[in-house]
Amino acid sequence: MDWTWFHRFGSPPHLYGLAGRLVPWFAWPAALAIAAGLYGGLVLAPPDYQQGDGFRIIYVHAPSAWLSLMAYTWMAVAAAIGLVWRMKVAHAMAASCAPIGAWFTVAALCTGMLWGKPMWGTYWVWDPRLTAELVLLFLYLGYLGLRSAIEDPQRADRASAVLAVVGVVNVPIVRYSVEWWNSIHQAPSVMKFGKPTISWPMLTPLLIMFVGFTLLFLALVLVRVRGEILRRERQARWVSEVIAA
Amino acid sequence: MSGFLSMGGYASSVWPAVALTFGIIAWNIVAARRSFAAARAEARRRIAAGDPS
Amino acid sequence: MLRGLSFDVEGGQYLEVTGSNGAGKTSLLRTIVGLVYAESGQVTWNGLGIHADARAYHAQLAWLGHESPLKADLTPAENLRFALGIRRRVAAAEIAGALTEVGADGFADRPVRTLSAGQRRRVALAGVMLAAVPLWVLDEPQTHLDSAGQGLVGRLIERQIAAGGIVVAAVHAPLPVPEAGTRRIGLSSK
Amino acid sequence: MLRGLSFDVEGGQYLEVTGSNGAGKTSLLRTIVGLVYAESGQVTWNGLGIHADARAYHAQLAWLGHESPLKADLTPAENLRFALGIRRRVAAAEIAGALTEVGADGFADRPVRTLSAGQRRRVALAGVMLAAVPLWVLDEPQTHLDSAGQGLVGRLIERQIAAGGIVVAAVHAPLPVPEAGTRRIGLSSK
Amino acid sequence: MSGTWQAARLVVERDLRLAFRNRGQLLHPLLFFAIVATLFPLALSPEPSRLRDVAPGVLWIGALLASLLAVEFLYREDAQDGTLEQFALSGRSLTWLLFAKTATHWLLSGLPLALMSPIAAYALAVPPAALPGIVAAVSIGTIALSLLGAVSAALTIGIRRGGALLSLLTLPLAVPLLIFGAQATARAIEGSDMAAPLYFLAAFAVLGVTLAPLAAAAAVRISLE
Amino acid sequence: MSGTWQAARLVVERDLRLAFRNRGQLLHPLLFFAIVATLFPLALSPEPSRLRDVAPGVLWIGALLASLLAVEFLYREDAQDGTLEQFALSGRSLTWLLFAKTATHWLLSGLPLALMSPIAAYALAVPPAALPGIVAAVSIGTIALSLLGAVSAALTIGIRRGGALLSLLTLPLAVPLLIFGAQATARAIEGSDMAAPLYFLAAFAVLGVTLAPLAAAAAVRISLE
Ligand code: HEM
Ligand SMILES: Nc1ncnc2c1ncn2[C@@H]1O[C@H](COP(=O)(O)OP(=O)(O)OP(=O)(O)O)[C@@H](O)[C@H]1O
Ligand SMILES: Nc1ncnc2c1ncn2[C@@H]1O[C@H](COP(=O)(O)OP(=O)(O)OP(=O)(O)O)[C@@H](O)[C@H]1O
Ligand SMILES: [Mg+2]
Ligand SMILES: [Mg+2]
Repeated sequence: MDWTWFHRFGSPPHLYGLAGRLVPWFAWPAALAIAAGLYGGLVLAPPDYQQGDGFRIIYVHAPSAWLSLMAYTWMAVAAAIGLVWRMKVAHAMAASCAPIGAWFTVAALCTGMLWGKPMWGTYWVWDPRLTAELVLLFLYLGYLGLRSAIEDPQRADRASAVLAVVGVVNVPIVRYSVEWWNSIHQAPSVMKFGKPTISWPMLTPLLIMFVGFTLLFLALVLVRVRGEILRRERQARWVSEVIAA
Repeated sequence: MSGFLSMGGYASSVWPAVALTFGIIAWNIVAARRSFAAARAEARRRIAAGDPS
Repeated sequence: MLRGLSFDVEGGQYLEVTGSNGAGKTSLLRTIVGLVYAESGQVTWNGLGIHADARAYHAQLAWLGHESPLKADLTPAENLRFALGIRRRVAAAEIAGALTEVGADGFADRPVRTLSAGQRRRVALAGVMLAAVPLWVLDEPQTHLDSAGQGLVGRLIERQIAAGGIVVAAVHAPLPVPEAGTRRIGLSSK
Repeated sequence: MLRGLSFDVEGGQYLEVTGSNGAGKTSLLRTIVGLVYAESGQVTWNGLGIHADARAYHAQLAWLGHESPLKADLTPAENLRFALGIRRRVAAAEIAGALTEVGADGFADRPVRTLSAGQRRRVALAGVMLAAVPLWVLDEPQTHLDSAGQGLVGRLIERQIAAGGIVVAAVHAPLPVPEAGTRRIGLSSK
Repeated sequence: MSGTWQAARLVVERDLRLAFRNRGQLLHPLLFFAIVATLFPLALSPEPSRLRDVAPGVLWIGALLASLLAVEFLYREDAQDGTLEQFALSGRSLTWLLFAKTATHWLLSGLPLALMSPIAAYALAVPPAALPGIVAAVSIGTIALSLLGAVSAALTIGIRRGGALLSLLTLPLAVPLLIFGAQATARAIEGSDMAAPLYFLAAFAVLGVTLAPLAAAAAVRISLE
Repeated sequence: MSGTWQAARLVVERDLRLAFRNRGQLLHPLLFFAIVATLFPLALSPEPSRLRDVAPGVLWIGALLASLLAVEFLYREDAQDGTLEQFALSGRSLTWLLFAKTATHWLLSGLPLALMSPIAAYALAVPPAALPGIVAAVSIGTIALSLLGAVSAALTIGIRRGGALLSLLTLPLAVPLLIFGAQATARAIEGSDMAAPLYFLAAFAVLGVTLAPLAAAAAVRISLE
C-alpha cells in the first residue's frame, strides 16, 4: 500500500494550504443544505399526526445530537493517530473538534429540553438517551478542562489525546449501561420515546439537515485546524513565508 | 403567516429551539474564525518582533 | 530556544555547562536525559537516538535535578534502598558506605523531613553514586552545600571519570575537578 | 539545637552567618524573624522582645527563605505589586526600576512559571529591596545565581548597610561585601 | 487602619486576578456539583417522585462536598510558595488579610454554587416555585461553609495529605448547616414557611464572619511555625 | 524480567512502609465514607424503609467519592519530590511500576472501604443477609475505580488544581460502575440474583487491569515532559 498520501496529509504546511482551499467548498453547500432543510422542515413537511407542529424541533435537534456524537468520534480517532504517530496535525485536528462538539452537545440538550416541555410536561427526565448526552457533555468539558490546564501545547495535546481515547471507549458503555439501568427501574410513563412513524415528506428535510450539519462541521473544523496548526508550528520557516505573503 | 408563526400552538418551543440552534451555529462560525485570526495575529506579531521561539 | 549547539562527550570526560541565569542549562540537561524532546536535532548515545530505545538508555544514566528526589518520611538509608533497588540489587552495607562517604552517616536514620537543605543534597548525591552507571547528568549539584560539600562533589566526579564514566553538570562556579578530562561549554542567552 | 549563641547587630552592619550543612543557619534565621520560638533565650529588637509587639517588628523586616515567594501565574511586576502593596503604597515606576536593577527587566511581563531558577531569585531580591525596611534576613540569597548575580547581591547589601540598615544572611561562600561593617559568625554542629 | 483596608483590597484584587487567569478552574466546583447531582439519579432511581424526596439531601450534600473541594485550595498555593509566610510577616493584621481571602473565595465558589443550585434542583424534579427559596438557602449556607472551611483549611496547611484531614475536620462541624439547609429546602419544596431554618443558617453565617477569621489567623500562625 | 518483578516488589514495599509511617492517613477515606453515610440519614429522614431505599445509591456514591479522594494522592508526592521522574528514568517498565503502585493503593484504600461497607450499609437499615453480597460488589467495584483513577490522576499530574479536574475527568467515566454497583447492591438487598451486575463489574475490573496501567504510564511520561 502506498502511504505517501498519509505523510503528505500529515505535513503541516500541506494541510494548512489544503484546509484553506477546501473551506468554501464545504461552507457554501452547508449553508445551502441547512437553508433548504429548514424550509422543508418548517414549511413543507406536514404536521405530525400525534405531536402536531411540535415535532418540527426534530429538524434542529436530531442533527445537533448527531453532530455531537460525530465530533467526539472524529476527535478520538484524530487523537489516537496523533498519539501513535506523534503527528502534530492530528492533534491539531482533535483540538479543533472539541469546542464544536461541545457546543452542539449543548444545542442537542437545549433543543431536546425545549421539546420535552410540551411532550412530557417537564424540561428534564432521566431518560437513557438524555443522560448519556449529558455525560457526553461532561466528557467534552473534561477534555477542554484538561487541555486548558496544561500550559505546554505538546503536553496538552498528548495528555488530552489519552483522555479522548479512553473516553470514546466509554461512550457506548455509558449508553448501554444507562439503558439497562432505566429499563430495570420502571421508566416514567410520560416518555415513551419510540421513533415517530416518519413519512418521506418529513424524512427528506431531515436527511438534508444531516448533510448540512456534517458539511458545516467539516467547514468549522477546517477553519479551526489552520489556527491550531499555526499555534503548533510557530517556529517553522514556512509559517513566516505564509504569513508574510 | 400568523399560522406559521404560531406553529400550531407550539411556538414557544419550536422558535426558541430554532433560534438557539442558529445562535450556536453563528457563534461557532464567529469563534472558529476568531480562533484562526488570533493564531495568525500571534504568528505575525512574533515574526515582526523577530522572535523565533 | 537553544540553537546551534552541537557537541559530543566521550567516556572519561567531564562536561561542565555554564551560562548566566536563564541561558538554558536546565533545559539542555532535561533534553539530554530525554525528559523533553528536542524540537530539532537529536541526542544520541552510542550512535543511537536516545528515544529509539529509551529504556536501555535510561538504564545507563543517573539524573539529579534542582530538587533532591527524596521521600520526606523515609530515612536516607531507606530512601536509597528503594530508589536504587528498582535499578539493581544493592546491599545494605553498600548504602551505608556511600552515606558515610558523603558525610551523611550522622543522620542516616532520621527522617529526611528533619534534614537541612544541604544534608538532603548530600543524600541525593549518594544516590547518584550508588546507581553505578556510566552517565551522570547533574543540575547544579553543589546547591546548598558548604565548602566541604563542594570538595566532595569534585571528588565524586573525579572518581567517576577516572573509571571511564561521563559526567555532565550545569554549574555557576567551576567545580574543583582536575583540568585534564574537563571540557567546558558556555551557553549564552540569545 | 542551637546553644551558647549571643550577639547583637547595629544599624549599618552586615552579619554573615556561616556554618557547615546542618549547623543551624536556617533555624537561627527563622528564630530571628519570629517564625519559630526560641526554646530558651530571646531575640530583641530595639531592646524589646520581638514577640511583645510582633506586628510592629514585622513591619520593619523583610525575609527571604530558601524558596522565592512568587505566584507562578503572575508576572514579576504583578507579583511585586501585590506582595509589596500589602506593606506600603508602591508606584509602578518604582517596581519597574527595581526590576531593572536586578536584571529582570527582560522578563518582567512573563508569568513567573516560565522563569528559570535564577531568574526567580532575582525577582525575589527585588521584592526585598522594595520593602524599604531597615532589617533584611536572607537565607542563602545567592542560590541559583550566576556570578553577575553574586555581585548584585553584594551591591544590594552594601547599599542597605550604607543607608543605616541591617542585613543578616546565611551563606556558604562569603558575599562580595566590603569588610568594614561586616561581621561574621560561624555556627558549628555540636 | 486605612493601610489595612488597602492591603485587604489588594488581596482581593490579587485573588480575583489569579482566578481569572485560570478561568477554567472556576468551573470545577460547579461541575463537580453538577456531576454529583447527576450521579444521584443514576445511583438511585430516575423516578421523579423518588428524586423529589431525596432532593434536599442531594443538593446539600453536593453543595457541601463541592465547597469542601474548593476550600482545599484556599491556602494551598499561598502556603507552598511562601506568600502566607510573607502575609504573616507583613506587619498587617493577618485576620483581615485572611478575611479578604475568604470573602473572595466565597464570591468565586459559593455564589456560583448558589446560582447553579436551581438547575440541579430542577433536574431532581423540584417544582419551579421552590427554586428562589433554594437559592437563598444555599447562598447563606455557603457563606457559613466557606468560613468554616477557612478555619479547617488553615489548620491543615502544610500537612501532606491535608485534603482528607480537611474533610474530616469540616464535615462534623458542618452537620448543623446540613440539617438546617436540608430543612429549609424541604420546606421550600413543600411550599411551607422556611423562615426558621433560614434564620438559623443566617445565625451561623454571622457567627462565622465574626469568629472564623480570628481562628483562621491563629491557625495559620501555628502552621507556619 | 526478574529485575522488573523485583522492582515492582520494592515499589509495593515502599508504599506500604510510607503508608504505615503515616498510619492516621489510612483512615481518611474510610472516615470520609462513614461521614457521607451518616450525613444522608441526617439530611433525609431517619425512617428505616426510606433509608433502605436510598442505601445502594448512598453507598456507591460514598465509595466513589472516597476512592476519588484517595486516588488524588496516588502520585502527588512522587511527582513533587521527583520520584516519578526517577521511575521514568530507571530503565524499568514504567507500566509495571505503576501497576504495583495502583495495586498497593487499592490494598490500602479500596479493600478497607469494601470491608467497611457492611457497617455503613447496616446503618442504612440494610438487612444483614445482604451484607456479603455488598462486600463482594464494593471490592470488585473499587478495583475498577482505582484503576480508572490511576489513569486520570496520571493525566492531572503537575496541574495546579489537579484535584478538581481529577473529579471532572473520573466521574463521567465512572458512571457505568456506579450503575452496576448500585444495581448489584439493590439486588442484594432485595435478595434476588446479583450475578449479572457483578459480572459487569468484574468485566470492567479486568478491562482496567489490562489497559489502565498502560494508559497511566503513557500519561505519566507525557506529564513529565
Ligand atoms: C434534553 C432532552 C433530549 C436530549 C439530550 C436528546 C438527545 C438525543 C440524542 C443524543 C439523539 C441522537 C441519537 C442518535 O443519533 O443515535 C437524539 C435524537 C432524537 N431525539 Fe432527542 N433528546 C432529547 C429530547 C427529545 C424529545 C423531547 C424528543 C421527542 C419527543 C426527542 C426526539 C428525538 C428524535 C425523533 C431523534 C432522532 C431519531 C433517532 O435518532 O432515533 N428528543 N436525541
Ligand atoms: N515553560 C517555559 N516557557 C517559556 N520559557 C521558558 C519555560 N521554561 C523556561 N523558559 C525560559 O527558557 C530559558 C532557559 O531556562 P533554564 O531553566 O534552562 O535556564 P538555566 O540556564 O537553567 O537558568 P538558571 O541558572 O537560572 O537555573 C529561560 O529564559 C526561561 O525563562
Ligand atoms: N524538624 C526538625 N526536627 C529535628 N531536627 C531538625 C528539624 N529541622 C532541622 N533539624 C536539624 O537541625 C539542624 C539545623 O538545620 P538547619 O536547616 O538550620 O541547617 P542549615 O545550617 O540551614 O543547613 P544548610 O546549610 O544545609 O541549609 C540540622 O542538623 C537538621 O537536621
Ligand atoms: Mg537551571
Ligand atoms: Mg539552610
